[in-house]
Formats: sequence, C-alpha cells, structure tokens
Amino acid sequence: MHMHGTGHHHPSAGEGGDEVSSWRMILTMGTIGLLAGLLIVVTYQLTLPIIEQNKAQYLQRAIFDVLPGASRKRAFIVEKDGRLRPEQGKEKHGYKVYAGYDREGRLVGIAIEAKGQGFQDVIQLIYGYDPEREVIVGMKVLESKETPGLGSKIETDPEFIANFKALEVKLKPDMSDLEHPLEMVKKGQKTAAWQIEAITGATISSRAITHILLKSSREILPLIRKNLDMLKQEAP
Amino acid sequence: MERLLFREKRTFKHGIHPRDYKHFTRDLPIERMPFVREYVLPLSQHAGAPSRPVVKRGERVFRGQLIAEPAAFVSAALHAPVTGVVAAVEPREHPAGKMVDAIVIQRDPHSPQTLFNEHPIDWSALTPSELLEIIRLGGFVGLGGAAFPTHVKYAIPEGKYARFFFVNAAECEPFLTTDYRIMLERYPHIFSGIRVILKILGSEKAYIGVEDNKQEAIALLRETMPSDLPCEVVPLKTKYPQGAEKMLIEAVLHREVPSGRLPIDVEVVVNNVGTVAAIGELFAYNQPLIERVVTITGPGIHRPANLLVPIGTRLSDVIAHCGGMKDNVRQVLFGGPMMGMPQRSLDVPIMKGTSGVLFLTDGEVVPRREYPCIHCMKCVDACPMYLNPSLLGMLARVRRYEDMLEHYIMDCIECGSCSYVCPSNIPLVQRFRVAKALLREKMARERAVQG
Amino acid sequence: MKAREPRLLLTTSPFIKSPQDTRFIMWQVNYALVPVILAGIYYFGLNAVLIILVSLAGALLPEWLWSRRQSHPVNTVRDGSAVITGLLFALTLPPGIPLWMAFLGGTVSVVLGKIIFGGLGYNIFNPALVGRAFLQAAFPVSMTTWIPYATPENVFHIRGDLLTFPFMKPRMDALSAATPLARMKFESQLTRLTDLLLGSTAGSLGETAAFIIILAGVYLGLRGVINWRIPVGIVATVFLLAALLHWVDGTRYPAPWFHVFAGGLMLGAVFMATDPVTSPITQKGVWIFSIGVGLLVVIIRIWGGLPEGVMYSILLMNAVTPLINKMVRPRIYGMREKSGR
Amino acid sequence: MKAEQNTSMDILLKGIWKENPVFVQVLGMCPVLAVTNSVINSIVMGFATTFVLVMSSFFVSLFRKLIPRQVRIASYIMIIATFVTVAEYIIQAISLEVHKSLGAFISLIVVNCIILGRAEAFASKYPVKEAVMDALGMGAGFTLAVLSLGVVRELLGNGTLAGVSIMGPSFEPWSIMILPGGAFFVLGAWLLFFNWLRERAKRQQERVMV
Amino acid sequence: MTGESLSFIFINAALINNFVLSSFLGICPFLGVSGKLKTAGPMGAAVTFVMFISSIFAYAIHQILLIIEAPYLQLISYIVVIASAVQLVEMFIKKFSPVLYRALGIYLPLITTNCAILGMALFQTNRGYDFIQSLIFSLGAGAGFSLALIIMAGIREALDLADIPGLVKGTALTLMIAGILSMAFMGFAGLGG
Repeated sequence: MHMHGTGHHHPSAGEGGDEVSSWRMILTMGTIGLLAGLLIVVTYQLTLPIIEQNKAQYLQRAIFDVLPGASRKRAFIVEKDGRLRPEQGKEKHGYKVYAGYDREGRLVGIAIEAKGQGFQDVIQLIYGYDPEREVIVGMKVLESKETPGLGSKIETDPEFIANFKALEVKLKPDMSDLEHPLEMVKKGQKTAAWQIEAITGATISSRAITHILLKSSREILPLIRKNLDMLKQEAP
Repeated sequence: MERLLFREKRTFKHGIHPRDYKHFTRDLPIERMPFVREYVLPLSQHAGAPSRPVVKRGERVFRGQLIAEPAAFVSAALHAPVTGVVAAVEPREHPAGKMVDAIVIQRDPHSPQTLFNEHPIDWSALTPSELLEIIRLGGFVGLGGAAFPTHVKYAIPEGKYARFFFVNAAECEPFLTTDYRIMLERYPHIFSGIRVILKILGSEKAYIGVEDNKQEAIALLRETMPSDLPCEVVPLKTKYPQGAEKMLIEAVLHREVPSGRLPIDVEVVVNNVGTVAAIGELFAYNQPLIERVVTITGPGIHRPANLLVPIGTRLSDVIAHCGGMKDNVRQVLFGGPMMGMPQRSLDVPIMKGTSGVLFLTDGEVVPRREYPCIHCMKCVDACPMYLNPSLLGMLARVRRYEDMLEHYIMDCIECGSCSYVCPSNIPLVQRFRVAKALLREKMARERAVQG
Repeated sequence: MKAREPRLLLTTSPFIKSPQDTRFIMWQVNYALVPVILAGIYYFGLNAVLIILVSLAGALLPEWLWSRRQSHPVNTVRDGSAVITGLLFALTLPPGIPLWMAFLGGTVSVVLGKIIFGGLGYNIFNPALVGRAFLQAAFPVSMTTWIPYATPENVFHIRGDLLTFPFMKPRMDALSAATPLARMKFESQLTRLTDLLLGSTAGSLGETAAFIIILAGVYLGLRGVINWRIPVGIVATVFLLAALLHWVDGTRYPAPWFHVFAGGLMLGAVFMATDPVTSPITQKGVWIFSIGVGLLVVIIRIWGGLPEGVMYSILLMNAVTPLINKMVRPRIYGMREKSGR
Repeated sequence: MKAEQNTSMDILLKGIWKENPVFVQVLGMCPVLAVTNSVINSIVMGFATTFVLVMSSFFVSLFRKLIPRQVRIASYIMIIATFVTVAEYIIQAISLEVHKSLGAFISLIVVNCIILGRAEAFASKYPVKEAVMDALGMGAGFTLAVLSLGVVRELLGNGTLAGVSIMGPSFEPWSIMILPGGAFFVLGAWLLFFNWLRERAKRQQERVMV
Repeated sequence: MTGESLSFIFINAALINNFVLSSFLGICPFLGVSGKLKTAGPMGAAVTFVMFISSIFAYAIHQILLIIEAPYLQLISYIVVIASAVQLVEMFIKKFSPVLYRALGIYLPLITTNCAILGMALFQTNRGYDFIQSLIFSLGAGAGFSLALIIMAGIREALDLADIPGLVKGTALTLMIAGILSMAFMGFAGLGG
C-alpha cells in the first residue's frame, strides 16, 4: 500500500503461492486451533472461580433482598412430577427455588424466580414467599427493558416496591388456586392485602408484575406447601 | 350497468375540466378573410418528410395549382393558395420556432382568384384507390393540429380492417370554435365527406363524437343526417382531452388502443371534422387543401373571429384584419391553450394544422413559482393515459430519463392535463416533451448502431 | 406591419392552469383547523393558547432559518405548510405539558420530520407525528399526564406544568384525568358518546371534539383539499373491526362507535393521514394505506400495551408508503388487450 | 499520503482521526449503537474491542508468513474469536453487572468488521510493530467514537456521566436517548457534525487555493 | 420454566424489539444493502434462511457443549457453524436454483460477518429457548431483519428523487430514518401476550 521505506515488509500474499499443500493448511489451522484452545481454557480456568463467586454473590444478594432476615440459603430443584429435592453439587439443569434460613436455621421463606412478558420485553424477577404467614415478603426485578422513566419504575419506585412487603397469597384449602387472586388497583385505592397499587402512568408494567407474580404463585406455591417439611430442614 | 347509465354521456376516464372560454367566438359565423399581398408556404407543415417544390422563383402559379409534391409516402402535397408569382423559395420563420424552407407567393392583384380547375368530381364512379390518390394529391392532412397526412391514415395495413370511422368533433381545447362553426355551417360537406371516406375504407359505420357543450351542433347534425348514411352522432361529456384519438375511441367504443399501437389496431380510423368537411369540398369543387377555418380569439385581440384563411397567410395580416392586438398581449399561440405552440414572431404563416390563434394578456399569463411535488395525486387522477406524472416529473427533474421508460413515458400524449392541475406549478408535460425527445433520439441512435 | 410587438413569452403549453395551488391547499387546511383550535381553547383555556403559540414558534423558527439559508425558490413559511405542522403538532399534545417540551417538539417536527429530507414534498413521515413520537419517547410521563377539561372559572388559569423551567422536571402535581381510551383499557369504563362527540373528556388539545373534526373533514373533502378516501377508509376499517370484536364478545370489547370517536382517531384520520406528501399516490394505494392504518389502530388499541395507537399506525403506514407506491402502480392505458367489453 | 514520513505515530493517529473506523469508515456500527447508553458501557466496550484488535493484529502479523492464503480468513476468525472469548471471561470476572448490561455484544465483537478488516488490510501485510500501532490507533478511534455517543446519551438520557449526576436533580431526562431511537439519532448527529467539519475544511482549502 | 409463547417470541423479534431497529443487529448490511429494493428483498430472504439453518445447528451445538461441559467453546463453534451454514446454503442454492444463486451470490459471503446471525444464535442460547422456540425465534428475527431492510430500501429509493441537503446525505440520513422507524415500532410494545 503506502509503505515503500521498508522494503522487506511485503505482503505475504505471493510467498506461499497457490501451491500450498493441503497438509500445511491443516497443520496451520490445527496449530492455531490448538493454541487458541489452550489460551481459552487457561483463561476459563483462571477466571472461572471468580466468575462463579460473582454469580453466587449476585444470586445470594438477590435472595436475601427478597427474604429479609435470611442469612443462609439452600437451592432446591423442582422436579417435573412436582416434588422438590435439594440440589446436589452444582446442577446446570432444572428450575430452582431457594430456601432462606436465619441465623438460628429457621426457614425464613422461599425465593422464587419468575418471568413473563412486560411492556417492552420479558421481565425477570425474584420474589420471597413466607409460607408461615402466606405472604410475599419481597420482590426484586432482575432484568427488564421497560420504558425508562416510566415502566422502569418497577425497579426503582419505593412506593411500588413497598407493595411487596406483605402481599397476601393465601392458597385455598384444596390448593387449586389462591384464596384471593392478586389484583392491581390504582394508586391510593388499596383496600385489601392481596392488592397491588399501580405506578401512575405505568399501568402496563405494574400489571405485568402482577400477572407474573400471580401466575408463578399459582404454580409454585402449592408445590412448596406440599414439600414444606423438607424445606424447613436446614442444610446439613 | 355502467354502459347503461352512461349511454347518453359517454366519456373516457380521468381528464380535467378547464373553463371552455368559447364565448369569444362561438356565435360568430365563419368569415372569409380578404386576400393579402404575400403568402408564405413552408414546405414542412405536416408530419413526415417535407414536400418537394415543383415551381421555381419567378414562375406564375394559379390558385389551387400544385406547387410542391409529396417527397415520400408520409408527406403531403402543397398547392398555391392564390394566383400570383413565386417570389422566393427560401428559409422563412416557421411557427415551430426555426427557419424552414418555404415557397413565397406574391399575389397577382388583378387576378379574379378563381380556382385553377373547378369541376366537381363524381366520386361514386371512382374506385377506393383512385379516391385515395385524389386525396393524396389534394395535400390533405389532419386539420385538428397534428397535421398527419390523411392518405397515410387511410392506407390500411395488410390484415387490418377499419370497421369504424370516427369523425372527431370533440373540440375539447378551450377557446377554439373552428370545428363547431364548421358543423353548423358546412354540415352537408361533412356528410358527403363521410360517404367518400366510408367508401375508401370500406367501413361499416361512422361515428361523429361531439362534446355536449355544443348542443346546437349535435341537434343540427342529427336533424340533417341523411337517413341512408350509416352514421351516428355521439354526444360526449365535456372534458379535456376528449379530442385525443385514444380518448375518443375509449369514450365511444369503450375500447383501449393498446400501448404503442394505433387506432387501426382496434379497427378504427379517426379524422378531424374539419378534414372530413374539406374532403367533402374537394369532391364538390375540386378544391385541394388551400384554405382553412381558424379561430382568432382570446382576450388580447380586438375583434375575435372565425376566419376562413388561405394557407400561408401571415399572422401579422390576420391580426391587422382583426383590428390589431391589445397592448397588454403577452403570448400568442397557434392552437389552443392546452397544447398550442407559442409564437415569437408575427411573421409566421397560418399553416394547414393551425386550428386557432390565441392571444393571451397579462391577466392570463401569470408567472407561477414552482413548488416541490407534494404528491397530491391530482395529476395521477387527471392523466387520461393512467400514467404517474408525479413520479415521471421527479425522475425528469433529476434527469433519470432511462428510468422514465419503465414508467411508460412514451405513452404520454402530451395533453398537458397534469401541468394544468398541478398545484405546485411543476412544468410536467414540458419536461416530458424534453425527455421523450431525448429518448427518441437515443433510441434512433441505438437502432442506427445496430442496423 | 413589422412593428416589433411586445416581448412575447415563450413558455410551453399548457398556458392555462387550475387555480388551486399548493399554497391555497395548505392554507385551506389551516382554515379548517381553526374550529378545532377553538374547541381546544374552549376546553383547555389559556393552556391551549400558550401551547399552540409555543409549538408554532418551535416549528416556524427552524423552517424560517432553513428557507433563508437554502436560498430556496419557495418561502416555506408563508406557504402555510410549516404552520400546519406546528398547529397539528400542538393539537396532539396533552394540555398540561411544559411549554419547553412543546417548543422542543415543534422544532424536532420540522427538523427531523422535514428539513433533513429536503423540506416540503420530500418527507417520508408526517412531521407533526415525528415530533410527537419524539416527545412520547423522550418524556413519556409528561406525554401521558392529562388534565381535566376546563370549567368556566378556570379558563384563564394556567394549569398543569406549563411554566416548568426549560429542561427541568415538571412538578407533576396536576390533578390528572384519564383519557377515554385509557379508562377503557385499564378500568374497563366506557365514556358517553355525547362526551366523545362534543369533547368534554380528557385528552390531547385538539382530539377530544370528534364532531368538530368531522365537520372540518367534510369541508376539506368537499373542497377537494384532502382525499376523502383516507378518512373514510380508516374510520370504516376501525368501525368494522371493532364491530366484529364487539359482536364476538360484547363484554370485553366496547361498541364500535367508542373506538371511532375516542382518542385521536378522528384528528389523525382527517388531518394527519391525509397529508398528501406522506400518503400513496394512487387511489388503490390510498385504500391500502387507509385500511392499514385502521387495522394497526385496532391491533394496537386492543392487543397492544398502549391505550392509543393512531400516531404509531400512521407513522408505520407512512414508512411503507414508498413500498405501496412501488407495488400499486396505475394500470397504464392500453395495457390490457381489449377492455371494457 | 506521503509514504516516507509514515512513522508509527502517524499510523496510530490516523485511526483516531483521519480514518476513524466509526465516523469515517462507518464500520462496526452494531456495538456503537447498542451499548452506548452509558459511559461505563462505552468505555468497557471500547477497551474490549481495542484489546481484541491489538491482540489479534499482533498474532496475525506475527504469523503472517506462516498462514497460507487459502485459510487466512478462517485463521483470523479463529484468532479473533479466541481473544473475544478471553475478553468476555475477563469482563465477567471483573464485573458481572457490566457483563450483563453489555449482553451478547461482547461476543459479537467477533463479527465487528473493524477487526477482521484491520487483520486483512493491515496486520497481514505489515510487521508486528506497525500492526500493533495500527490496531491501537483504530481501537482508540473506536473507543473515542463509542465514548462520544455514550457521553451524549447518558448526559441527556439520564443527567449523569458514568453514574455521577451532572445536570442536577431537577433535570428532566430525555428517555429517548437511552432508547434505540436515540442511539440512531445521536450517531446520525455526530456523522452530520463530522460531515460539516469536513465540508468546512474543504471549503477553506479551496479558498486558500484560490 | 420459559413461559414465552411462540407468538410472543416471533412478534418480539420481528416487531417489538425488531432485530435491526431495536436490538441493533445486522446494522452493517442494513446500512449497506438497503439502497435498492431489488437487493434488499433477496438479502432479507437469504439472511432469514441462513438464520433458520444456523438456529438448528446452534441448538445442537449448545446441547453438545452442555454435555461435554465446555461452555468456553461456544463462540468459536458458533462462528464456525455459521460460516459452514453459509457455505452449505451457497452450495445448496447453487445446485437447486442457479437463478436464485446468481441473484444472491454476492450477498452470501457477506452474511458470514453479519452480526444478526451470530446475535440470533447467542440470544436463543442466552434466553434458554427450546428447539421449537429457537426455530420460531430465528424466523422472527429473519422477518424483522427483512422487514426493516425492505422498508428502508423503499424509503431510500423514494428519497433518491428528493432534494436532500448535502450535509445529511448518506449514512447520516439513513440513521435518522432508522431512528424514526425505531420510534414508530415502539407502537408495537405489549403485543402478542
């Protein structure tokens, strides 16, 4: 191109010519592949513990956020047949719920992840369920793309988050449904413990949260109640 | 259903409704213009090859004598409009704006100006081809404006059939009343002309299409129509450009002439009513095409008139005869306001195709500012050929002429309806003319290279 | 006879022209907007006056600067097209919006909606709606906070956040009201038909009085200034679809008249979608366009997250208008072998 | 261009200004639009891209005589993908939050045309020193570009810079700036600005010539 | 529990979070190939097709990587798979429709470096879609890409005839239009639930 001063720096284009044998190609690719693989594996091995720790911390923080008073957690896998079993080691598959225990080892509640369609995209959240009082004791949005300044208030608006400090999700005796399904009402019109006050102007996002919680609690809460005894046992 | 509903008021789709301005001259009978000193006869006043002169400077010619012969199949003969002397054969100003070879005849002031040969021709005794030759030598061209040699129109190609003959009396151009007056005053010649033409063409039936703003003409033609003539007068809704051949055929027959083809492809031959009357006169008086009716009109002339003028009369003489122009004249047109040709000089002669001379004043000629196209759709709704003038105009503006071909620019009949309606004052048809000329040139060049 | 006659003009045919020019058309639209503006002032008092004036200033300023700089052959300020943009934009605003947002939106309308495309005639999107969509995305809260319509006592009061200092947060202490569509969507409450027609509901400045907009539309349609097919196509589509849904489940879906008269449908159908620049050029295309707008309005209103979708529907159909123009070309005369027989 | 004075410094600088990959060459637009809703994201993206650019240029230049022509593109992609994976793990280890907000766009550095473009057009033809300088310049140019978007978008869209409040608490943020529409507008505006600069420079040059 | 319905996955990728206008994937071809409708249509079709194929492969690879527990090979293997998929498609088209091959020929190699494809593969993995969901997602993404491309091509062709100010001409204007389109697509938010 523009370089004349340094004569020997010619493009390597012509050198190999077109008569490169295929074994040389394979050898080159193989070598590069080998080196690349090596480099990746080394990085992976070096960073893995830190990343795992980061992830665990992040999850733990979220769980403790929605389960006030919890200081330890234990993961349970929800089996397809509706039974729960404690997680063994680190499992990649399966839907998990997390039981949180206080310092004395008593079950504070269960943190449950849920997601559903919001206004702009899927909303992911985690909420804490207190089986003793049959209320939701905390909710945290993990991921959302709601309208900034409007729908995004589901993550930040303290008045909205206060909805989830003691939200009633009592099951019917036959566990077929909630006694009083969660309901969204306008701001300042809350009259019952199972009602959620919407954010003014962000009705759609507020309603999305209500729907996600309702759907998830209908599905998961009966399972939790059935396996409550197991959940109450603290990890060994 | 549609045909039942519109039986009496047939028309084409789209088109525009300009004011007709025919009040200037509609009630004035045709008036013969007195002879003047000098006549200028351009050798090219018809579509096709210029005529070849057969007289020389200084030669004496008689009124009605052949002075130039057709130089090709698509060409026309030329006759002396007056008895006199050939003063010159030289380039003179032509209404199209350039200098063109013309035969100049100085009138013999003492001649009685009778016709060279005044015996009626018994057309019934002649064969169609003999009739056709008489018309060819009579120098006949379309008098509506395009001046296409008439004998060429009648030469039906092998395998085609002119089932219908159309007399075009729509006269949709505002201001013009030539055809209207001819219908009122010379209807017998129209009928005899139709008879001759039907014989030449072997057609089944003739139609006379007249716009319904000429009710008197419709009534008169219907009344006086010979009962044995297979001819029907068809009133048409007044709309521009009803007089375009393709529109007229669509209005009457509901047939569309295929793109790039001629009326004969839908079994039709169309002639202007003036041409038909002139053919009638040819056989009645043995008079070739040496004079025509011209509407002298517009707010810029002192005395509007429907004038019978010898071909070759100079515009300045006509103006003088009509009391002169008003001071505020800004534009002088040959033809109507929609498709006419502006004149730069008053020395130009009246030609065979000059249907009218229009004098426009400051009041009409308002310079208008061009706005960008706002896609208002008015031109699309006006275009009788269903083109998209808006798009074509934008392509022309950026000189993408090749792309205009894809949008059928060559089908444009240059009627000017789009320019008329355009609220943004875009000179659409003006640009299309340029584009078509350039494209035609280019295609000719390509053909030359290939051939 | 050689007396050189007055200099004759050598333009080409045609030499007569229809009297309707662009300027005439633009000002006709502006005149038709006057009753709509008056209705807005009647319902929202001084608020309406201020918002309209500020929006107009916001729209005219860049247009004026641009038409000066470009040494353009046409003065686009005086031809009325920028005035239409400014007025229409103002009429879509909630009556309590801070004035600085109205100014900003007016400017965005003209700059982003029109000037970058080369000005009048070349814009793809309706400029007023570009401005509104921008504000909607930028200030979603202010754009969805509605004040109730004025009572005779507070006509001269400035209500809402009008006087917020530029770039500052509005106080948002306006007593807010819900638009008929929002009440329908979130509370399943129907608004009375007479209120929708007369305009005694919450909503944008110029969208509440459906009746007056219809009258203006009829006027423009009769004068041939707008293409009547567009509003008719949109409203008919919305009506038919809404009627169908109402027939299927009358408890979930409101009666068709509600969808036709509530929200911005009338304003959009009569004044926005009819912008000739941004709608198709053939009659068939126009039908596709208007049915498309109607369909999208119903889809967004009923199945979408938003209570109202007229603005988005028109913008989306504006975007596909070039495609419609490409696909739906007029049939050229004589392109059919034998016709009409 | 004057070839003789082609020092490493020139190579470095041209990437930042004259041949800026984003504003001049209009390359690698996806990340420029996608991750510039905050200054932090922009910086991380800029650094990650520069890192991959430099490392891959280094190795491409180093092996330029060993890699047969036929498989060069495949080799480059492999080298690039390797360093992208490395960068991804490093970012993840440093901050999960940042990794999350950048999402798939870190992985997508692989298909950033700037990197493959430099490998093919420059690194494969020049020695290591020049190649690295070129990569650094291009990386800096890219970082500058994403940053210039990030600054505008975060400042207007949130009133902050790198999370620090600049406009004060009563500033009304323009949400559109952190929405996709804002990304297009701001990048469009920057390009407009550079067009204007170039045009002005050209006009001045013409005036000097006259 | 991935509760996303198939209709939502499709509408989300095609309209609500349109791949180009909202997710910013495939911007380069969007800017480059949207000048003419003639090329925009085939490009959209080609990308959609490659996306569909790549989606299947990416799903399979992801499952394999899960089994052999080598997540770090994801990126490399995806890019290799996409490059091969493009090759495969090229061969396939060449064999079965030479006409189409001639029409698409120049675009096919370009697709390899089209970030929309890799983005699609990464998104489907990150969001944990199952096989059917992945396929629908790839179709939605392809539809979204094609839609944006074709609309933009229509607009740009129309603007070829406009008096665009010199400063704005080119990429700047295309970006501004994309911004307006992106705002217009916001109207789809909340659909498909």
